[in-house]
Amino acid sequence: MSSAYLQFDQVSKIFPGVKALNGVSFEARAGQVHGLLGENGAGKSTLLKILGGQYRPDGGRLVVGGQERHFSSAADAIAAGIAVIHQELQYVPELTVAENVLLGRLPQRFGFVNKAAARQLVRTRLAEIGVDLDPDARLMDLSIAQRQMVEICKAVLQDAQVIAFDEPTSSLSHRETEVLFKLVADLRAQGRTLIYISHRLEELYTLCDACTIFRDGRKVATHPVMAEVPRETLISDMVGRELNDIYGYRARPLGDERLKVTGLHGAALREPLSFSVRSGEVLGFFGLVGAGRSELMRLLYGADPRSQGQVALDGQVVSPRGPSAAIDAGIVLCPEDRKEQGILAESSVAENINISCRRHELLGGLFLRHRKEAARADAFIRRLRVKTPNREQEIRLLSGGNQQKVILARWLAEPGLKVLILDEPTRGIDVGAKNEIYQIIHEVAESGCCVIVISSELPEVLGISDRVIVMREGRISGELSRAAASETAVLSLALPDMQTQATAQAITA
Amino acid sequence: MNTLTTPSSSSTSPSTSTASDRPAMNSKHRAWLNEHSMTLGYALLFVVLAFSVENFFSAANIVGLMLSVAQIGMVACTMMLCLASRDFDLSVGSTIAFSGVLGAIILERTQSVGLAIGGGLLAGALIGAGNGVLIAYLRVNALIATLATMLMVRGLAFIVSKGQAVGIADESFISFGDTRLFGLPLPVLVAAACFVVFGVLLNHTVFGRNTLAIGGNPEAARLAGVKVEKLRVWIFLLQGVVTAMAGLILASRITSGQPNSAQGFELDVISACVLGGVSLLGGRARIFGVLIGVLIMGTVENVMNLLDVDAFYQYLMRGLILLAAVLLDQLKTRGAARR
Amino acid sequence: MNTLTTPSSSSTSPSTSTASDRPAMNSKHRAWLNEHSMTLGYALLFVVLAFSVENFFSAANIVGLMLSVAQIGMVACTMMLCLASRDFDLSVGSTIAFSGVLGAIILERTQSVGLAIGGGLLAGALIGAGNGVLIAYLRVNALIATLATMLMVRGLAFIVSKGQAVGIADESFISFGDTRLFGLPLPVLVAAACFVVFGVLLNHTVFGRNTLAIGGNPEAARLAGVKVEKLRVWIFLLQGVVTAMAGLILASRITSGQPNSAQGFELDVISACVLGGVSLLGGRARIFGVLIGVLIMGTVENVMNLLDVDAFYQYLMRGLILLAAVLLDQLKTRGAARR
Amino acid sequence: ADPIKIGFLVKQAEEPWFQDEWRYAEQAAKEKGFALVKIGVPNGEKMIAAIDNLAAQKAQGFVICAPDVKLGVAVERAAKRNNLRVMSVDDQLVDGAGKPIASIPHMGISAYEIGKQVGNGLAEEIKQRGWNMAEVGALRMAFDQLPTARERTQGAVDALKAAGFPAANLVDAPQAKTDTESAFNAANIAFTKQAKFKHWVAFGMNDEAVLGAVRAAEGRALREDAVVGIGIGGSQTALNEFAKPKPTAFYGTVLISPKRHGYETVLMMQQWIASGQAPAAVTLTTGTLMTRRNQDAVRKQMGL
Ligand SMILES: Nc1ncnc2c1ncn2[C@@H]1O[C@H](COP(=O)(O)OP(=O)(O)OP(=O)(O)O)[C@@H](O)[C@H]1O
Ligand SMILES: Nc1ncnc2c1ncn2[C@@H]1O[C@H](COP(=O)(O)OP(=O)(O)OP(=O)(O)O)[C@@H](O)[C@H]1O
Ligand SMILES: O[C@@H]1[C@@H](O)[C@@H](O)CO[C@H]1O
Ligand SMILES: [Mg+2]
Ligand SMILES: [Mg+2]
Repeated sequence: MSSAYLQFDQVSKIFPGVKALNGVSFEARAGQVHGLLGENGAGKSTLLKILGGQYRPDGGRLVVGGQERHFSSAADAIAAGIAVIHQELQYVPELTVAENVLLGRLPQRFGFVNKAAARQLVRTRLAEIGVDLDPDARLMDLSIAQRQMVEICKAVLQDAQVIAFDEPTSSLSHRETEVLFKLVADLRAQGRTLIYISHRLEELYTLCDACTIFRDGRKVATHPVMAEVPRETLISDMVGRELNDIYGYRARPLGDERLKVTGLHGAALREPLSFSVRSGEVLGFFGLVGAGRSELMRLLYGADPRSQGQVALDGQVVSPRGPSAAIDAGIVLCPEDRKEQGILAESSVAENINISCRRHELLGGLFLRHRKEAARADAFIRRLRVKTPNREQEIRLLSGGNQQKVILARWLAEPGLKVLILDEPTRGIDVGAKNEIYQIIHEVAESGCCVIVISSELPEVLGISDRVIVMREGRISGELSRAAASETAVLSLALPDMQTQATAQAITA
Repeated sequence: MNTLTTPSSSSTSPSTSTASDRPAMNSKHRAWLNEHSMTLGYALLFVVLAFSVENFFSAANIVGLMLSVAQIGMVACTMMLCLASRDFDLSVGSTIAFSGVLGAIILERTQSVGLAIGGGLLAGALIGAGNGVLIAYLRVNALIATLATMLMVRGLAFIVSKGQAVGIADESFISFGDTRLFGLPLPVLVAAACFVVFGVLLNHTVFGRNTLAIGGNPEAARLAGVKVEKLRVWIFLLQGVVTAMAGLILASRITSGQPNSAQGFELDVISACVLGGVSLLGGRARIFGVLIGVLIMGTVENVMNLLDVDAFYQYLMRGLILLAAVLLDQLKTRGAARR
Repeated sequence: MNTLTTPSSSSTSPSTSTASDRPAMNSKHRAWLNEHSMTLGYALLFVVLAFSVENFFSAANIVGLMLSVAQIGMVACTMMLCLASRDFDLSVGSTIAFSGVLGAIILERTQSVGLAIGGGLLAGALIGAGNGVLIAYLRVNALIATLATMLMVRGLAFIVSKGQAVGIADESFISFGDTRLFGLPLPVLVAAACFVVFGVLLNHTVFGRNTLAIGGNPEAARLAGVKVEKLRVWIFLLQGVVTAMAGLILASRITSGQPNSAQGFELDVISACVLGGVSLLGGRARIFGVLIGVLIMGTVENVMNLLDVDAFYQYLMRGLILLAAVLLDQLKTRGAARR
Repeated sequence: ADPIKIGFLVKQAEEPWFQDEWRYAEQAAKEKGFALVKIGVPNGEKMIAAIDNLAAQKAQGFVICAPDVKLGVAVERAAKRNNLRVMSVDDQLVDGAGKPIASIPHMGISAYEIGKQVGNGLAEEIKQRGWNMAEVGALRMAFDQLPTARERTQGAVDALKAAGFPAANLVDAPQAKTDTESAFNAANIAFTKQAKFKHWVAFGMNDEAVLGAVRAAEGRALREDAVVGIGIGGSQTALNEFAKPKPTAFYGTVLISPKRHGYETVLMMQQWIASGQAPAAVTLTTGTLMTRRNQDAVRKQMGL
């Protein structure tokens, strides 16, 4: 086997109020995929930002290919053969796929961009790695998944020796994930040094040769042979406690039909859609990327204009005309894209939690109750184990997963809840917190609410739902009870018609 | 209704926020410095000037200084909200002129101070609401929309006054500009009241918080139930009313409604806000910063006049001092910056 | 060399982009409309005016119109870059005045046209680079930084000229302002050249694409290895040089360097850009749009004078037409917008 | 007693005219040994602030050219409040109803009168050249937003009419701003509209406006033999034109003496403060038409 190509030696990074990395050392070998795991806020992304030249470490050394390196900018890291795919996607929405992929190194002649060459280059290389994207499409016109794929291609096409992936699959679904896995395997075969961060253990087992586990900015353990590490060890290393059944599903008696959606139609759907949810029910929505799940829920929530259809709650037509009307009716939606639709980046953690639910407790309908708000914020920070120095920290300074927790808290804090819609709620969230969120989902359901969970993680959908609706290309392609919802059954409903059952089985296997 | 609002006790597991104490202290200090550096800077400047510039630290001069920034101060309060919500308003200068002219004309025709003030404020409200509707509902770019209103309102001011200053004879109206209470002229007290009211509005009400929210991320705010469009209209409407009030006060101080007054006023107000740390990209505003920004602007001018600085060199000095102020502010945030 | 060059078989599975063809067609149409609606609108306006306004469609008037927007046009080209990179420049008006004055003074002292032009351009370059350094490296807010330079440079213009217009006697320098080539005055040709050069720069060079990138997402650009700070300085430097050129041309047209010329010029230029679809939030710019924006501004003024519109009503009309232009533009993007 | 300190407030500090006024006032201050404070007051608000500021620095009186004559009452009140003596220069202050304020002494010439001198100068030159008035267009460079600008041009119009100039031949060219380029653009359009005139006369609020008209005329091959422009101010802008090797259509400018206005007003004020002797209620000065030919003589006569 090759020797360690990349070495972190006692690397530390301190932010105001947070010791993000505290003397971390480990090595990654060429021709291997080295997994990084750890709770939200454990310091994984910070490490990659140091590797990518975005941050300078406050202590320690970085050795690449036997040479000690000190990067003062991202450009330095790129020059040293390092490519990083960051957790927060970093693309230019107004530029095309080709321009984004080649940003910083557009092919040129006397300063002029050789557009044809750029387009051609990107088209062929994308085809080679099996990604089907139009090089001329602008990023702003693509779905998040597609943007994520562009980011991946940008890094991969740098032909760097070291490639680091920070939760690349968090916004991908099966199709792209499959492409990505193939890509990672190919890169490994070429002898590249790969670092791979994910909260999905299955994924890590599939891809990684070795792994290092972080907790609170420290390295807890390095396991040189991934396959030999039991799942329980990983979890307890990471969370500091045992977790048996992370879904913690509890059967519960379902009440009457509470939410009824009839003939809802809007821009991204192919036909009017109808479904209903019973009181106390957790309804899972599964589908491939672009299947229209988010779109459907946005129509329900009034976030996008609907062309027809109605929404009834407890037998009364509510059909909200906008999010604020929906919230007043007791319907809330936790959106899928936390950066664009979720966080108020400049505001504090407390503010992000209280923004909506505070309206129930105002003095004279106008003035805030600071103490109540602070108490609520602190309670959720504790309960969801949000890693933040205090509730006044700006949310943008939190790690990705912790931001997600804060946004979830915003909706869980809602007192008049009747329908809770969660769009990819556990995206980027660690196992421990996932478990906590599933607990809350069950609690909410037990209190008589309807819970709708959109997820692209099949095990998750199957693990927590009483019933699963599967969507495909803007239509509902099927509905399965918990008992009937096997992976194969769900996938065969989700995949395009021409795909055979066999493919579904192949993926599941 | 459910247990969610009172988080369960199971969650008390020994805290995830493990930050050691030292850096936390550090960050508190830094945050404090961050919050107050401008104020400290201004205080320092003030002390230095008090000792070095003759006549600066006298009751008469300080009152004069405050009076000179009273209008800017009032409008800066609402401009702060406007910028905080990621908007922009170029029409305030024209609105000042128009409301002053209109008030003077109404006063001339009806002899009623009440009608004059009411008319002026109503005009301001309509202009503001118009801006708001254009920007929030018709989605016109704020720069262009308020540039258009700026032109139109200025035109109206000229048209209704036939381009002439409209004299004001009413004693009670005029006296508003120079009556003193507790030694302070009324305009200064009104400006102070604005700072208090809008400070409370920004920090202690839903209105203020939602304003920051739509400035920080309009889409997220909308999905969180904020009625973005309505709020925007309200912000502009408020801005219009306060600006009209400033216009009426100015008219009373200069005993006439002047259709060409307050040209370039918008830039002064926006600059004061930005100097006070309000972000043009929205989502960030501090009323105290705005107050300091306004005072800096006023002090610079005051001192240059006290020192009899040549008109041409005043340009140079004003530029230099602006730069010095932001650079100072920059210096201390340097460490705190991302890298 | 590796498997990457031999496409893996599994990857031929049909696409991650599931958008059907119909909407794609639709979106092409829409994009086209989006791209050209302003142009179509202007073309329509032009034809209507040509038929309805006497003297409008005459060679003399069209040339006059173009001449009246030549300076704005030149500077709008670089302002477009500046806005596209999410910056802002208020100092252009002062730079026009200063470079004109400086050029005139140098000419007076040395009688050398070359030195005068060189000196003016160099001054512009320095002012621009100064802005760039302040903003890119010292991270001063662009509004405040360029406001400060605006004041300082205006002050310098007054100081070096002692507040007086500086006469230009040199025939060859003056003739630049009114020489005609192919029936078009040189300033118009220079402006046209600017549009071509900066259009190419924006769309076909790495410089231009990186400019859009840092405006669209500075962090992404930096992470991709773009030298953001350096690029910013270059953009401002270019802006300074082009503005100085405009100032020299203006001086040659009015046969003197006037220290108080071009006040408020910055707002005109920025408005023309925004009207032409350049986003103040960066990342979006089209040279053609800017051209149309500049022409709209010039045409409105031209036509109002041709029609003898009263000065006071001109304000009203200018505002209304600005609004009409953006509302029209808004209407068609309505459907396309995400909302 | 405190040393004498006198303020000199002017509406457009950047204008050469006011720079000159200040310079001569400074000269007087130096000669007589009192302090002079010069402040630019571009608008009413700044004007009030400046008066307060003067009081704060213990001045005893000030001379002012206010941004608008209707600010008279405001000036009067601010002066009274601060216990300052005040006299006006250049533009006479009026009250809300438009009547001159008696309690404020004045030295100057009315804007309308300057304008009339321009008009008379133009009429005279038309006669000199033997032009047929029916073939002459009169270009009024208009900036009616500014009261003085309107009054000046109105004076010129009235004088031309009085000399028999046909009202129908008056052409307005509204400037968007007060600079030369705006004047150029406005004049250009006016020439386009009114191609029928063989000859032109041009006037405006200042030298810059007329210069714009002259340059625009040259662009249409209308030169010094076909156009007569007379400006106001006698600024460097005008002198530059006169200094050109060949005469241009910038025929002349009405010069008023900044020396008298600057020097004499502060002296009057000093007298007032020192000995309580108030200046005459109104002192009128006159303007003189200065042309290429008589420029040296006129400037000498004005003490420049
Ligand atoms: N710029 C910053 N300023 C202040 N604190 C920061 C900053 N960047 C990161 N942190 C803090 O450093 C810690 C580590 O963050 P990091 O993003 O590395 O976590 P992570 O392991 O990637 O978590 P996740 O799984 O949620 O992505 C967190 O507590 C985070 O809040
Ligand atoms: N920002 C966007 N711009 C253009 N089209 C979009 C955008 N977002 C989604 N779409 C399109 O809308 C349709 C439905 O997307 P939607 O996001 O609702 O799917 P989804 O099932 O929720 O998938 P995902 O897992 O990506 O959230 C798809 O055709 C998708 O390509
Ligand atoms: O403003 C003018 C000034 O320019 C000078 O011409 C004298 O009179 C004043 O009214
Ligand atoms: Mg992370
Ligand atoms: Mg979705």
